[in-house]
Amino acid sequence: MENQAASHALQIAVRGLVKRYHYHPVLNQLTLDIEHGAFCILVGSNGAGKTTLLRILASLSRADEGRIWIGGMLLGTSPLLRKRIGYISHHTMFYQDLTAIENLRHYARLYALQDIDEKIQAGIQSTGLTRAQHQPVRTFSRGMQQRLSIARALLHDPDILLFDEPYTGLDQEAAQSLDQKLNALHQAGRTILLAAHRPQRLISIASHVAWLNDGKIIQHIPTSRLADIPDLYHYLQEAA
Amino acid sequence: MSKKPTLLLLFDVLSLILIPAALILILFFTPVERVMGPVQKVFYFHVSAAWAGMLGFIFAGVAGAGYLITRRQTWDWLSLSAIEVGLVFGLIAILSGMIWAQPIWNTWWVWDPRLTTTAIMELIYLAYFILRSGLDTPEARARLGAVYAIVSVGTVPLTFFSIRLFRTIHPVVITTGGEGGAFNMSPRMLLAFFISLAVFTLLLADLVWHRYRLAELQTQNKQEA
Amino acid sequence: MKPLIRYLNTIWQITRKDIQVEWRGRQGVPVMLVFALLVVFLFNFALQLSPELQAGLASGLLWVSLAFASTLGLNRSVSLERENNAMDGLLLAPVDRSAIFFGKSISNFAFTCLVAIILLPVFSLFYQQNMLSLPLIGIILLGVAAYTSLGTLLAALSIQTRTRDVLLPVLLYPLALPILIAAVESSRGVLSGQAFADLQSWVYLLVACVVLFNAAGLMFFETILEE
Amino acid sequence: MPANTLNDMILGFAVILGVLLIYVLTLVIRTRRARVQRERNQQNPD
Repeated sequence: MENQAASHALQIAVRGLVKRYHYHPVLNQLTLDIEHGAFCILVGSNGAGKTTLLRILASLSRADEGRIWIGGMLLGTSPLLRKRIGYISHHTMFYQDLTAIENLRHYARLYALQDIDEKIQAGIQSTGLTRAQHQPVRTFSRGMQQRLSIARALLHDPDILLFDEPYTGLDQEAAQSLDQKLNALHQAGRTILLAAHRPQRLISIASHVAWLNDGKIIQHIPTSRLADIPDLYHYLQEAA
Repeated sequence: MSKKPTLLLLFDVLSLILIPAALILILFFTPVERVMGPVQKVFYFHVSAAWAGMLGFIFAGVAGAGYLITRRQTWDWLSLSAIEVGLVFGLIAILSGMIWAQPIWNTWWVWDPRLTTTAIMELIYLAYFILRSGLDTPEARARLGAVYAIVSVGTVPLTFFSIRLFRTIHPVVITTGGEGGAFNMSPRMLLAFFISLAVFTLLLADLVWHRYRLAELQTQNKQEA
Repeated sequence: MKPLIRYLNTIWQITRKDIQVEWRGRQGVPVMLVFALLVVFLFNFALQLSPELQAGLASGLLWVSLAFASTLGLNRSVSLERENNAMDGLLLAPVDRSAIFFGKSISNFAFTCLVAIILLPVFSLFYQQNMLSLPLIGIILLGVAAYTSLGTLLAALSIQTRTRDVLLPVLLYPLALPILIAAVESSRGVLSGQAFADLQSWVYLLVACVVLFNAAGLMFFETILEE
Repeated sequence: MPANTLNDMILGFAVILGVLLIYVLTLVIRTRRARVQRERNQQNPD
């Protein structure tokens, strides 16, 4: 029960998480605490389980063992919990035949939002897709689709953001704009967990780094203390 | 793999003794049916095999539910084993039914709805193995296999009801009337019938158990490899 | 918003999105329709149907062509959600996942019914009997509802395999047998002018199928979709 | 007078027992193969 008491103060609390593929644990007794308003970068090599962890937190995938509290509520108890989560993955989740506006409207309706049109316009403008908004997503480049995904994930103003490699496909300009957006979200008190293969550019704006290796979080420290952990420091240097 | 349990050994020995015993009982101590002649004696094993197959499929559905509730792979092994053995018994029921139909109805295959749906049941459970072979992880095989086993067993009553409604030339065995190939069973016939049922049920349990141990062994091999 | 209203709203949003995609791309219903007509023609020649036989076989042909055509729609419906992992977007919605099943099931139902509506006058023309009767339409609605709910469930299963959409017919047709028997028999009865009392068992069987397969979707859809 | 269907009866039981026997054989073979594999795994565990 002390677990539960502790978890109320945290935004994300993960205890003893296990997920197996082919009987082999990808996540092995993983434990992770993320405080309110933290901006945590999840680092680790390919296949370390970053995507699996984020998918389980977004309740897209089911854990074999362990418990997860989101904002003090046990994950899996209520579908309403998903309202608090914004999620971006490698896949854009868009319907190719629908326009950008129609796709966003569909997602806004699934979240049963109010003032849908204003929110969609705000999202479209902030990602610079105004000119293409009435074109089918099929005609979008990978980078444009990725920008639209970011707008989609933020549409319902979630307070927990789970971003899986959000820089994929973005050009320099769009990447910088994403940096600014992440910074603004962090300043506004949102909790961010972002998986990045090459996290270098984010270290200056993030508050924490969590290192996922062998199915466990082996280091989880504030970015200010990075220099104290030579292993992690070297790892980040090499990854860059 | 764990050592062979004594109970399983007992099942093996009992099956080996009881199958010949039931066969002797059927061949020499049951009366010859007065219209159909000796071929009617196939009926005891035919119905028993159909019964065992059905029991296996029902059990597979229950084990599937067990898997979805507990998520322990032992339930998946049970479900898989019961379906495989159930398929074998279903095949026996169909083949022996055809052999019985040949002299009585003068044709190997009749589109009798009950025969047809037994064949359909075989197809349903063959598809179970195709489904499993198309899935990549053992976890997905167990989870989707369990759902499919439960849904399949749920449709069985509907299939049977639809057959009842269809006019059937298949004999309705347990009746007192004598319409369309049905016959009345004497006490000795009944005794042989129920003993056959019991023997085949035991054989089902025995084979499922062996198949289960094979699944366990194969999984351990894969885990180590 | 009340939970039930939110649930129903989600179902409607998913159905509406499917209809919108179909309207934009028109990649489902026209293909289904042409395929259904092809099945009718092929069977007619393959079975060398004489005019007397044709009348009796009309209901069987109607259901076979509908069942085949519907399979195409079911595959298309699920592969649509696979592209770009759009299904994840639905799974993220803050509502019980069985709503996704009902949403997809209803759009599949609507598309197959649309095909049936166009097929009925064509059948009436080909087989010289009026098939636009209310009882027959009622039976079609029931039969298609049962078939597409089972089909949606199994399509979600088969799409996760390596063989993908090839597997769906193998899973669906044997399990759909009671639906097809009941639908064909009751349609035949209606077309030959039998009283409802003679057909009610078949109709009740169809109702039972609708209830059972929707209950299965309600119970298992989330389990099927989770990884 | 019962029909003379003795041969059909013999065929029937032969098929029933034959299918059972074949299945049992496949079980035995598969189990034996798995055991050999297991022993091989245990001899060089890597």
